[in-house]
Amino acid sequence: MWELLVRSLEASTIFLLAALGELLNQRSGILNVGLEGLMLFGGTLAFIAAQTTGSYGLGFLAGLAIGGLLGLAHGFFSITMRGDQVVSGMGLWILSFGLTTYIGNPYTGPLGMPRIPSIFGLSPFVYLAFALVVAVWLLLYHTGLGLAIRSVGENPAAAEASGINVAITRYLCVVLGGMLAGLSGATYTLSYNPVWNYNFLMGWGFVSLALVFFSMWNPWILLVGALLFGMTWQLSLSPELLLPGILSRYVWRAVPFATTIVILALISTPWFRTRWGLAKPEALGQPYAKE
Amino acid sequence: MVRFPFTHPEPEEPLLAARGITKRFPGVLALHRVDLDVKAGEIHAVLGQNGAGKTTLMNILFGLLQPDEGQLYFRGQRVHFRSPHDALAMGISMVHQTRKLVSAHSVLENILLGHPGTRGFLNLRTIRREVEELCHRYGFTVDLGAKVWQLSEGEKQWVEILKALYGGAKILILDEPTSVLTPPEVKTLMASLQALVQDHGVTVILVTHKLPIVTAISHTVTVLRSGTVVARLRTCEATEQLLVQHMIGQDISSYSISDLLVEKGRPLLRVEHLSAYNDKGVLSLRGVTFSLHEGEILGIAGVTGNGQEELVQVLAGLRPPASGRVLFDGRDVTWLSPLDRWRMGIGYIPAERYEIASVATLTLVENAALNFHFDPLFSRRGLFNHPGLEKVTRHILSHYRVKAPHLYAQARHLSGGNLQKLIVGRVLARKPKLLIAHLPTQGLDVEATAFLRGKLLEAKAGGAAVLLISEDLDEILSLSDWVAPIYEGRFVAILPREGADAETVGAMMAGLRREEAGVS
Amino acid sequence: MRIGRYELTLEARPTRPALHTALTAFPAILLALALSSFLFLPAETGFLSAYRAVFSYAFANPYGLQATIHRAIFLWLCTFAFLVPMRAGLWNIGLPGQVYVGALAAFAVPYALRMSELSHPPFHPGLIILLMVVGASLAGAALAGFAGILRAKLHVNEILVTMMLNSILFWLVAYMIKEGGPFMSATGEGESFNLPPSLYAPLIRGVPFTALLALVAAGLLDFLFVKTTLGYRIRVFGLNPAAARYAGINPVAISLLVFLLGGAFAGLAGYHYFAAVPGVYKIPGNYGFYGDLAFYGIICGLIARGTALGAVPIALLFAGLSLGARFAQGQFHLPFGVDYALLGLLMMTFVASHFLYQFRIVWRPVATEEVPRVSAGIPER
Amino acid sequence: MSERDRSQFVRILHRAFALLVALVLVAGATLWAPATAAPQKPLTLAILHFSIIKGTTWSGAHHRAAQRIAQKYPNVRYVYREEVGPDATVPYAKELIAQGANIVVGNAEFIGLPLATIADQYPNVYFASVIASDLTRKRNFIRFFPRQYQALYLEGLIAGALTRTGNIGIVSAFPNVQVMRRQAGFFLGVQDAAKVLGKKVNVYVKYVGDWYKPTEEREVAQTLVSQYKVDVITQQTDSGSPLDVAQERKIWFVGKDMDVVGFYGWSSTDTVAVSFDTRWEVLYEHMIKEYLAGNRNPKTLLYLGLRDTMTLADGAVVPTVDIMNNNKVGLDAISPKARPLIPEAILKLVAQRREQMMKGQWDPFFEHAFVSNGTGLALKDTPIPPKGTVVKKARQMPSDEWLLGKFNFDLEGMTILK
Repeated sequence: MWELLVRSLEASTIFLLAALGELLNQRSGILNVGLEGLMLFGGTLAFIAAQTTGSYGLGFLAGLAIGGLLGLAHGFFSITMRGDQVVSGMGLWILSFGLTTYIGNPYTGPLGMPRIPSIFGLSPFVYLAFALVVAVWLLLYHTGLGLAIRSVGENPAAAEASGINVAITRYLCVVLGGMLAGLSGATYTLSYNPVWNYNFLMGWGFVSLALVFFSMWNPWILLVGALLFGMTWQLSLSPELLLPGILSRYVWRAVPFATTIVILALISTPWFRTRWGLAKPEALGQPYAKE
Repeated sequence: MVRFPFTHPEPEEPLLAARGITKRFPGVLALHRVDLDVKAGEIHAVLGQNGAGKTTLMNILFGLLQPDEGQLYFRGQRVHFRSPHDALAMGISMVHQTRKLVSAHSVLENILLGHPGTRGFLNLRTIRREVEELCHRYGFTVDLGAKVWQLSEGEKQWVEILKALYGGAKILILDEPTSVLTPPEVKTLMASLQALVQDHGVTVILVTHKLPIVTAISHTVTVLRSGTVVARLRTCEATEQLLVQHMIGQDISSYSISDLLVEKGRPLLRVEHLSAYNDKGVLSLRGVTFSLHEGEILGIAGVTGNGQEELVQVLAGLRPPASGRVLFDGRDVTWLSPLDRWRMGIGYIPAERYEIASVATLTLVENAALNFHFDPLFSRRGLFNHPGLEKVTRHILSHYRVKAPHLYAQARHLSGGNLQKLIVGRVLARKPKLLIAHLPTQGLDVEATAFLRGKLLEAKAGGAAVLLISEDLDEILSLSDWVAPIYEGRFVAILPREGADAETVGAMMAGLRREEAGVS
Repeated sequence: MRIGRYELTLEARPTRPALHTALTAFPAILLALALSSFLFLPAETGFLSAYRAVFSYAFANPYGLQATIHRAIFLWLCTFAFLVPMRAGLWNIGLPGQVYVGALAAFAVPYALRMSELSHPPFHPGLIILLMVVGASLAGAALAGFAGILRAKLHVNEILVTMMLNSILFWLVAYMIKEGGPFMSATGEGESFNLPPSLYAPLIRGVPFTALLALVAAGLLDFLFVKTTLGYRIRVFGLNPAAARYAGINPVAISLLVFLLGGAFAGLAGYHYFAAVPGVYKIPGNYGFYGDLAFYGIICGLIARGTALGAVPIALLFAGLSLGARFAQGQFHLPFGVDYALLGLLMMTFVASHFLYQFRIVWRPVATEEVPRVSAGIPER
Repeated sequence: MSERDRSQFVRILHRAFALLVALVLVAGATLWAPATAAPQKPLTLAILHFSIIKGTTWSGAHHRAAQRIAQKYPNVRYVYREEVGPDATVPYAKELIAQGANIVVGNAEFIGLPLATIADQYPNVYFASVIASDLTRKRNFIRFFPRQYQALYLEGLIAGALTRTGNIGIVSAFPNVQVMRRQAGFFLGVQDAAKVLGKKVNVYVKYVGDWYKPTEEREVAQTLVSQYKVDVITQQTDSGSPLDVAQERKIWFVGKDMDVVGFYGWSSTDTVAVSFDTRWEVLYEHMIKEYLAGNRNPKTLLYLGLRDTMTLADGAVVPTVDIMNNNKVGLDAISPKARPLIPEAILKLVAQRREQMMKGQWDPFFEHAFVSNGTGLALKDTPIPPKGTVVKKARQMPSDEWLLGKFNFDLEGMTILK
């Protein structure tokens, strides 16, 4: 059971890191539906860099860098060009899906490096992710920058009038968010599951995106959601540990995705939406032009 | 203490000056070589009609926009404002016409947003104490923990002024500060501004198109018309008449409205105890009851946000009512869809002409089709009758004096006035039995306003019942047969036009009850 | 951005003539092709001969052309499945899931009729094929409609729902064809049973009849958007949902309708690839690859900017490219995944061209500055 | 050229050089003879790989086999296409034939079977497809498979001796005839070792649901190690994940289909106790020889095992399947670290059984009875035999057709995790 818990926590870490980045993005009003693409690219480049150089540090650096770079690209399209953020996000996803398949293919297979040592039986990234939850919470609610980020996401015109540079604040968030997504991908391929395969995420990025909606843009609720999903994921892989012999393994595999839809639907009911509607950053997904 | 404005020693140079400011927007020359001088310790009014360029000029003074040509001087020094940040650093602060507050945040958070002292970690307790002190000094009372969306418009304005003062503002730009305030709130505001200038040495630039306010509190006035300065006066030397002449620049009697006498028809609309929730789930329309006859105009007067939006949306079928019912032509239409209402002859002109009443990237013909796509005259077996649509669009363009390059231009290339004419024309072309007109002339120039008001009267003459919702008391009083001041989701009264005067209706809009407003 | 005495700015284009729309598609495709030269650099021959190999196999080789057409039909249908909701401003990225469910529904018909056990079909085979086609469309429509109804009634993000449905359907297919699942082949190798030859889709000049369906659908779709009130309502809803509601257009009905229609096309695509393409006639073990392929429909729809007929040559080109690239890759011993890379490059250049289409870069000289004297006071009158 | 390609290339160079030296020393051209004596008629072997070559043990093994054939026969040209789907099988095949292909192979049944539909159109071409469980054949449509269960039996002996906890785990794809037949070979080996050593050994099978799902395979392997305490793990899937888990958890790994240490360098003999290699080239050579001999009626069912061999370009004689690890075969294939842990009795048994199978004197499926576990896969005409049913008595050889198409149950004593 302990093992199951450990694996659940480690799976949660992947969701959590990516979702935290997306949460930052969305708090600043930028919706990046290409989260999965950023994770794919971050994971792939981190894997390649680590395997060719033999250094985990360089691997993570590559993951962070490409994540930040793609975040920047999304920022350029959605902030400077004021384009449709969904178009740009979907573009990033398909771009990453296609290019990582090509770039990563020669590296298909296990990483073949000694494992990153665990701390008290848990991957160090579990602690990192938890620390980042606290950090993001402190940043958003207890710093001037956080107030600026939240304001830019709610009402960019008001923020601009208060002397805050909306574009720079948003760029900061998309780059930070992109780096966290890249880190999430890198953690996946270097620590959680150090083997490369094309499209290795199989929808985890989209689940993370959904998690941000569940969380009502609150890092603590996000943490709970991520833990829940990490657990669901692990159970769907080894259902026999709790419920032996019930349902086919293929049905179990679909459970995390079905759960996502059910929760998405639940939080969208009018009963729930009165609260949810208030939490959603008002300017989310809307391009902002000065006057 | 100084009692009269002009006992100030005449300063050598203006505190803030603009020279030769020119600003172009695609296709529009918004400002043309505008000069402005603001002296320390004065209330400087910038007067002009809608579209005269006042707000653009202020946005330039505040660094939100950069001029294409011209320079700004602060205490005689050349300055470049690349963003509001630079202006704020000079102690220039702006309270915008549209509230620049984050409604999801608390009052305190809004006040400290963008404050230079908020880098790094926030010490909310200290900041709170400071702001409370500030409130105390200026005699403001606001609940700092309240969320901004819970506040009234007047309170929001205080928050903005407070925010400016907390930011150390020495020059306060107020853009149309009274447009959404009730008359009593306007009075309080004016008193406070005078106190700020006299007791605390703040300089105020007041942008408005309301003459009484200019004459009541300003020291100096600059009049803008079509992007150029047409006059610079000391207020004490100016008369209202003179200012009007400068502001309008032409004789507007040609647009004056002749009252068309209409015989009262049969009852058409009956609304009973209608209530509705707003988007945030707050009951903001609370039991409205009235009836309307053919050939009548009911003017609903009120400051935006008192339930008018919800009322028109319920009547148009866009919002479900919380309770009550609507009878149209003797039929219960409370739960009918918008489409059915269009078909029954309810026409709706929404206040949001860009967001709701038109589609920017569609052609004029397709925009016209918004009100005709369901009409059997224009669609047969699901196919459009394109010649018919073109014909009706051409008709609207010519009869409603819409200036447009051609039928297939995109709607976004029309100016606000022309677009509104297209919308009104489109709705009226359906010959609706009931016309709901929500802020039909807001933000339009004098010519367009007069033209559209005339069209509303024509519709009434044609036997339509008209529900006119406006913030403009003049508009309400000059067009309506009945006047219903609305306050916090309730009609304070429904008065016949003869029994309604500006003062009474204004008081009722401010929430005074009938008796207090002097109506028996 | 300032460079010397000139200023470089981005400005929204004032007007966008229809010709631009068509023209911007070409640079995007050409640029993607040019960029993909890098993919061919490791080729043993020059990249020009690599291109020649790609195109000649895809379009000039009788065997390759046939496969290209089979794939193009699939992409056409997938493109329409994306394009119809796109015109209503909604994103249907559930193409793989709808393709799978269409295939499952198509195979459910012979399964329910016990075709694999009976020596003679109980009805005329044509009738059964018709049932399969209708079943596939209905199933695709139902699955997409589920996302549509959630979107319409509860405003649930359709991107997330359709993506989750992709994963769910992927495993549902596995359940159906493996380990004793109802559609398992007689030998249990993780594939569905083979269709009996009597149910092979009729071929018109060697091409499955689904080609005809897809081409007719393309014409009808453009007719729908240009000439009919329904198409108009879909477009208005896509461009401005608030205006659509104001104009009496039922948002629930439109959201549902576009997803139903889109899903039907994707379901049909599932029928086409698994039940009408010669050589397949079963749900193969690598059905996931065809799901990935369906994502090309998104690119085709976007590049064609919502016109169904415009998407026809584009999808044909991409079908050929993906097939030819796969073939050339084996010929020149290139790293695997050229067709996936092309997918990514096309998306990248599309997004770039999309923004160039909306904006233009403007050079403008910066006004020379002169500092006039500050005059004090109010001018005397 | 990637780093891995380069190292492989260097290895080939080294081997070529060593060969040259050997040649000079022996000074007898007898070893060289088979290669030079090969007929000069040109032939093109086309392989349609169902998956990608890189990183997968299945298509990778086929690819390597074809390269070795091309090495040995200068007149044989090898062409291939990757990740071919059933819709592309026929068009690709036709084009490759137009470009001169004489033997067209599908390396998985689902892409190989469509070849049967064009076999009659090209009477002078051999078509071939790997067998999964269907046995469709035509005059020029050959079906082939190696007797991997023989090597798996040897691996089972070693695994059974190595386990300390008495638990062995198999990360497996999903129940089908091929998987169950191979698992049976392995399980019989484990049981024999347990009997010799007088200990109790459990074999746990946990299915992933697909042949190639690196992520899920990893999770399944983790579960086997942590929940079922297995200390020897093997796989019936295609990715490197179970090996990775074994390395990480410091337990023994038993490989399949390819020498992962020797050819991929994915791990070391510290983790890989033993593996087996399938030399598809033996099967391919069989076809090539028949084709070159102009045989219009080739043998259409090839089921070759340890007994069947070929001589490679470097002169090594290799059987179709054999235990292999770090380029060593036979007892030497057992990891130097694992070998001291294995009782002498078992080592002897491994050597003896291998010898016997090479001579064709013994077969695990002949020796042992098949007793059903009551689990498996119900096929259309073949239900799963109830638990305890003796499907085949001991010392009887089942037919090749039965083994390839009907072996649909697990052997009694295996634990299938649902």
